[in-house]
Amino acid sequence: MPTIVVEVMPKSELLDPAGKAVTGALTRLGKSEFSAVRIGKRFELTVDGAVTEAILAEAQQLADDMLSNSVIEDVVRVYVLEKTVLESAPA
Amino acid sequence: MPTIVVEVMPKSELLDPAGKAVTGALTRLGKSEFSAVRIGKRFELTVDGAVTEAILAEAQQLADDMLSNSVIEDVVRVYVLEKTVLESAPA
Amino acid sequence: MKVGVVTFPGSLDDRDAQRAVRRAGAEAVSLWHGSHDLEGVDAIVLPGGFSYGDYLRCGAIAARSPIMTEVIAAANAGLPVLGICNGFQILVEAHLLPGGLIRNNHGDFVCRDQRLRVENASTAWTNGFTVGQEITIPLKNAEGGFIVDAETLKRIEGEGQVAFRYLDVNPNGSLDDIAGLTNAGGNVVGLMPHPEHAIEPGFGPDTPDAMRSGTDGITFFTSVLQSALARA
Amino acid sequence: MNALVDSVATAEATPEKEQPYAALGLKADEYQSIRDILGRRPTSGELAMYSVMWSEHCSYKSSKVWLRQFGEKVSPEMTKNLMVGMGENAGVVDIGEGWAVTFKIESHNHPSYIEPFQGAATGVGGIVRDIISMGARPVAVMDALRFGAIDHPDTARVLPGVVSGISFYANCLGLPNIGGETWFDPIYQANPLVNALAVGVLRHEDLHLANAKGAGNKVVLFGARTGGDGIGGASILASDTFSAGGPTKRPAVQVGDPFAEKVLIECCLELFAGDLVKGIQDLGAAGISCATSELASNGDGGMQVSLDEVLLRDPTLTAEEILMSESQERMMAIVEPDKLEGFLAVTRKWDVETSVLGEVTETGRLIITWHGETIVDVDPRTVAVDGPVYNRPLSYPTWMDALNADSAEKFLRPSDGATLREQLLTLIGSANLADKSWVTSQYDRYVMGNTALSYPDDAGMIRVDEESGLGVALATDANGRYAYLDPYVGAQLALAEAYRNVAVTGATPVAVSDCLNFGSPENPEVMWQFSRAVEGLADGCLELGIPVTGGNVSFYNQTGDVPIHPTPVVAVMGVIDDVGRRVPSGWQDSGDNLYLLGSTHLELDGSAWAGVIHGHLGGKPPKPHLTREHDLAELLSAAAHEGLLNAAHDLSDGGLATAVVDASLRFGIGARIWLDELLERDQIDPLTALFSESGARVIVAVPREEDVKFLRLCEGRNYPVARIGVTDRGADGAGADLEVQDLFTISLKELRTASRATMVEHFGAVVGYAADLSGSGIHRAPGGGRISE
Ligand SMILES: Nc1ncnc2c1ncn2[C@@H]1O[C@H](COP(=O)(O)OP(=O)(O)O)[C@@H](O)[C@H]1O
Ligand SMILES: [Mg+2]
Repeated sequence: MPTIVVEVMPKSELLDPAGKAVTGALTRLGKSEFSAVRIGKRFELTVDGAVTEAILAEAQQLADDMLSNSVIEDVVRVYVLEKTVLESAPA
Repeated sequence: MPTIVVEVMPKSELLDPAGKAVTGALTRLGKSEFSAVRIGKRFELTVDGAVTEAILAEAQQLADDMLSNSVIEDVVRVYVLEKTVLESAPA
Repeated sequence: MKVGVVTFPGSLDDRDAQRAVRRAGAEAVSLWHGSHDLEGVDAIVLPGGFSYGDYLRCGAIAARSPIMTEVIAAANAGLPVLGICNGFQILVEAHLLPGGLIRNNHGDFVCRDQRLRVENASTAWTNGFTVGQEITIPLKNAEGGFIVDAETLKRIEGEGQVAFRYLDVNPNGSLDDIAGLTNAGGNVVGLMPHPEHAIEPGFGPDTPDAMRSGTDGITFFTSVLQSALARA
Repeated sequence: MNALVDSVATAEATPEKEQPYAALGLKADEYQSIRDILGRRPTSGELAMYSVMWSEHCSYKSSKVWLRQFGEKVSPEMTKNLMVGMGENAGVVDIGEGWAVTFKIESHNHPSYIEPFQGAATGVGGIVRDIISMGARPVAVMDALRFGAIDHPDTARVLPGVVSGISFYANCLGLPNIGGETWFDPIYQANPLVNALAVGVLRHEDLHLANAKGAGNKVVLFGARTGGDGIGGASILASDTFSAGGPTKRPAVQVGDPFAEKVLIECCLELFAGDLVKGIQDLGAAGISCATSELASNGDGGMQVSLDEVLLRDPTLTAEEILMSESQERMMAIVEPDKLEGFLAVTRKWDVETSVLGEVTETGRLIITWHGETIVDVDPRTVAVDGPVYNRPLSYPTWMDALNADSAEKFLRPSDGATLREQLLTLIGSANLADKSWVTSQYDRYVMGNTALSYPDDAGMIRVDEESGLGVALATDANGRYAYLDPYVGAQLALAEAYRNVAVTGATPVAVSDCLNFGSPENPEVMWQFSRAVEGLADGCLELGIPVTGGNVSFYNQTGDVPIHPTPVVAVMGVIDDVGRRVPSGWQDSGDNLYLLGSTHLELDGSAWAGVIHGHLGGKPPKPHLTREHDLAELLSAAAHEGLLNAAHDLSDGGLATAVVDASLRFGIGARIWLDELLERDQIDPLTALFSESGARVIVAVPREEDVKFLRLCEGRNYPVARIGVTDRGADGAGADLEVQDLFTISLKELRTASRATMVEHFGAVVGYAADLSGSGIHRAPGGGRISE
C-alpha cells in the first residue's frame, strides 16, 4: 500500500534541547565533524488505495494541523514514498 | 553549511503506540483514508565543511550505533540534503 | 560491603538510592559518569532519573558514557548491577538486558503505587523474595513500555528472565506485563518501578496496614548484601 | 564609528532620531522620562532595556503603591523569623534547627495560553531558578491552575498541554509535585491561569543574595546559550492583551530544557558549597537587561560588560535582541577574580557553558559594549529600581451593589433525603470538586524520598531534616467567585483556606507568598478590585500574624474587555517539628468519632452549591473569621502533637458534605453522620448544614481512646465542637457506605464513580481506575499502629 511521508522539524530559531544533548554527546565522543544536530519527526501514513491529489492535500492539511505544532515546528516536506528510493542508502 | 539527514523508524514488527494513538485519532476524525501511522525520527546533522565519503560513512555509522537502537528501530535512510529539494512540497 | 550508585547528568534518584543502600546496612559509594573507576564496589545501582534529559532515547546517551564501559565489563564478569527506571533503560541501551523501552501506550507520564509479582527470586537482587510474592512499589515514568521481538520474548520467558510482572493493571503497555528483567546470570536486574521509594515507613506507598508504610523495596538492597555474603 | 551600532556617541549625534518606543510598550511620557534621565535620546539598546524593565511585568508600576502594605502591616512577631523579606528573588524563613526555607509562587499565564506545554514548562523553570538564586536546594513544586469551562473545546487543548508541560519539566528536574489546584470557570476561557510554586531548603549559613559587590569581581554568564526565543516576551506576552500583539519577527515562545536546568541546579549548589561565588542571579523575564541592572543596583552600583562575550545560539542576534532575549536556563554570577578558576572547573565538570562578560565597577554606571562601541551607559537604578510608579485611578464597580444584593438565599433549600442525595452526587462530580487524579497522576510525588503528604491531602508536606523529622507543609488556594463578590473578603478567604489546609496536617502556618491575577490595571474597576484584595490580604496576614515573604502580580488577564474574576492565589507555608506526626485528610480507621470544629451559618452565596446546582453567582461571600482560624490552627497543632487525630480535613468548597466524601474516599472507609445536634445548636436546615461554606471549620477523626483528651482540649480552648458521626469500614466484603442519618445513604463505590467520571469524560482515561474502582483502601485491623515508625 502506498505511503505518504510527513517530515516535521523544530523551528530553527527555537532551542532544540534534544538536538543539543546529542550534539554534546558527539563532542564528548570526539566526533567534531558534526557541529550541530537537530531532531525532528518522520511520519509514515499508510494510504488505503491510490494516492490522489485530494489525499495528498489532505495529508498536507493534517501535517499542518495535527502532526505538527506550528508555534514551535515546521512541516519540512510531505511526499509520496517511492519504495525503490527507500531501500538504498545515500540518495 | 551542508546537512546530512538520518531517518529512523520503529521496526515494523514492533509496537508503535504513538503511531497507533495518531491512527486512532484520525479514525475518530473520520479520516479513514489513512489506515495506519508510524512515527519515527528525522535527524539533521550539520557538517562543518564539505561532505566527503568518509564523513557520510561516519554518519551512517553514527546512525546505526547511536542515533538508532537496532533492537527496536531501523535506519531508513542516510543522505545529504539538497537544499533545493527541501523548499518544495510533494517530490 | 560497598554499593556504588552512579550519577549521570540528569540522574534524579541517585541520592534516594544511596539512602536505600545505607538503610539496608551497606556503604553507599557515589560514582561519577565521567570516570573509569568503579572504586572497588561490590555491587552497582544505576538510579532513576532523566539522564541527558532522555532526549535521544531514554538511557541512550548515558549508556555510552565512560563509566558504562567499566560497568558493562564488570557485569559480564558477574558483578551485581541493578537498573531502576532510567537505570533499566540504560541497561537495555547497553545491551546488558534484552529489548527496548518506549513511550507508554497511553502517551503520558504516570506515577502510581504499583503491585508487582516476583517471578524470579534467585537473582542477586531478589533472593530475599519468594516466587509469586506480591509486592507494592511506586512506579513513575513516561517511557516504560517494554518491547522485544517475538523470538526473544519466548526465550526470556522460557529461561526465567522475567523478574517482575505488573499486577492489576499494566501501566505502560509492556509486553506480557513485564515490569523487570534479569540477565541469564542473575546478577543484572532492571525494572521500571522504584524500590528505593519503598524503604522507609512514612514515605513509601500506602499499604493495607497504614498510609505510606510500604517498605517492600528494601528487600532488593538486603538481597544484594546477602548474595555478596554468600559469594564471599 | 560602527555604522550598524546605535552607540551612545551616535545617540548624542542624532538626537532627533525617531524611536519605536510605542511598539515596545512605552508610553510617550515614559519615553520622555528616559530622555530626561539620560539627558539625551536612549540608544536602541538602552531603549530595549528600559522598555522591558519598565514593563508592568518587571516594574510592578501599577501595583507597587499597594504592595507596600505587605511590608508595613507587620508586627515584630511576624518578622522575627524572616531572614529575607519581600523584594528579593524569594523570601527566606528560619524554620529552626539551623534550617531555612524559601518559597515563591509566580504566574506564567499568557505564555501558557499561546503554547500550553512550553508555557507551563518554562513557568516551572523560571520559579525554580528564583529558588536556586537564594542558595537553596529546590525540594518541591506546586501548581495552581485555572481553565475555561471543562467542556469547551479549547480547554481540551490547554489543560492537557499545561499539565504535561508541568509534568515534563518538574519530573525531569527531580522535584516532587506536592499539591495545587485545578479550577474551571468560563471566565478563564481565553485566559487560563498557570501559577507555579517552588520551595527550597538551605542551611542558614548558605543564604546568598544576588548583588554585584566588590569592584573587580567578575560578571559571569553561564548555562544555556542565548537565542532569539521569547524576545519581546516580557513586554508583549506578559503584560498586554492578545488582541494588541505587537510586531515580533522572533518567536515569542520559549522552549524549556529541564535537563539543562537540572544540571544548572547541581552546578549552582556545588558553586555555593565551594564558596566560589558571591551571588547568583537567575535570568527570567528581560534576560540580561534584568540581571545586569538588578545585580548592579543591589550592589555597588557599577558594572562593565561586553555583549560580544555572550555565547549565542543564533549568531545573527542584534545587541538589542541579546539584551532582551528570554532564553531559559541561564544564570549570572558575581565571582571574585581569584576564584574564577575554581568556578570554571565546576561549570566544566557539569558541561555548563560559561563566559565572563565583564566586571563590577565603582563608577555607579552600568556600561555595556558591543563591537567596541558603548551601547548602554546608564545608572542601573533608573532601569531596575526607579521605574515609573502609577497611582492608577480606582472606581467602585457600578454593578457591585446589584451583585451583592442578589443572594442565593432566594433558592429553595430542599430538606428531603432524595433531593439532597442527588445534589451531593451532582456536586462531587462537578468540574471543580471532581477527583483530580487525571492531573496529579502525571506528577512524580516520590522523587527525593521526603514527601510526607501530597495529593489528595489538604497540604503537601516535605521532610527537611532526615534525623529530626523537621518538615514544612504548603497549600495554595484562591476562590475567584468569592473575590468577584468581594475582593477584600475573597483575598482573606483564600488566605484562611490555605492557612487551614496547612493547619489540618498538624503544621503551624508561618509565612505567605501570593500570586495576584487580575485584569487590566488601566481599568479603574479592576484597579479597585486589586486594591481591595491587597488590603484584605495584608490586613488578614496581620491578624493571623504571618508575613508575606514575596509573590507576583499578573495583570492584563482578560479577554477583550472582560477581565477574569479577581484571583488572588495565596500560598501558606507551615512548619512541623516531626513529619511522622502528620495528619492525613481521610479516615484511617473504623470506629473513630467524627467531630466538626467550628460553627455553621447560612452562607451559600458564591458557594459550589449555588454555582453548580443553580448556575448562580451573587450575594456576599462567607464571613472570614481570622482570629478563629488562628485558634483553630493552634488547637489542631496541639491535638496532632499529642497524637489525638487519625484524620483532619478542612471544610471549603461544597461544605461539610464534600468534606466527608473526600475523607471517606481517601482510604476507602465510610462513615455514619448525624446532623440533629448541629441543626439544633446552629439553628440551620439540613441543606445549610451540608453545603454551607462557613469558614474556620474542620472535621476530625478521633480514636475512641483519645476522646476525653480531645474534648478537654476543645473545651480548654473554648472552640465549638460537635460530635457528628463515626467512621465505619462497613461489613466484611460489602464495601463501605456514607450514611447521613434520616436523609440518605450512598455507597463509596457510587461516590467514587461520580467523582472520577468527570475528568475522564473530558480528558481521557487514568491508569488504574478501571482496575481499582473498589478503592486502593487501607484495610487496617482495628487498633493498628500510628503512621510514624
Ligand atoms: N494541578 C494540581 N497539581 C497538584 N495537585 C493538585 C492539583 N489540583 C488539585 N490538586 C490536589 O488535589 C487535592 C484537592 O484539591 P482541592 O479540592 O483544591 O483542595 P482543597 O479544597 O483542600 O484546597 C489537593 O491535594 C490538591 O493539592
Ligand atoms: Mg482542603
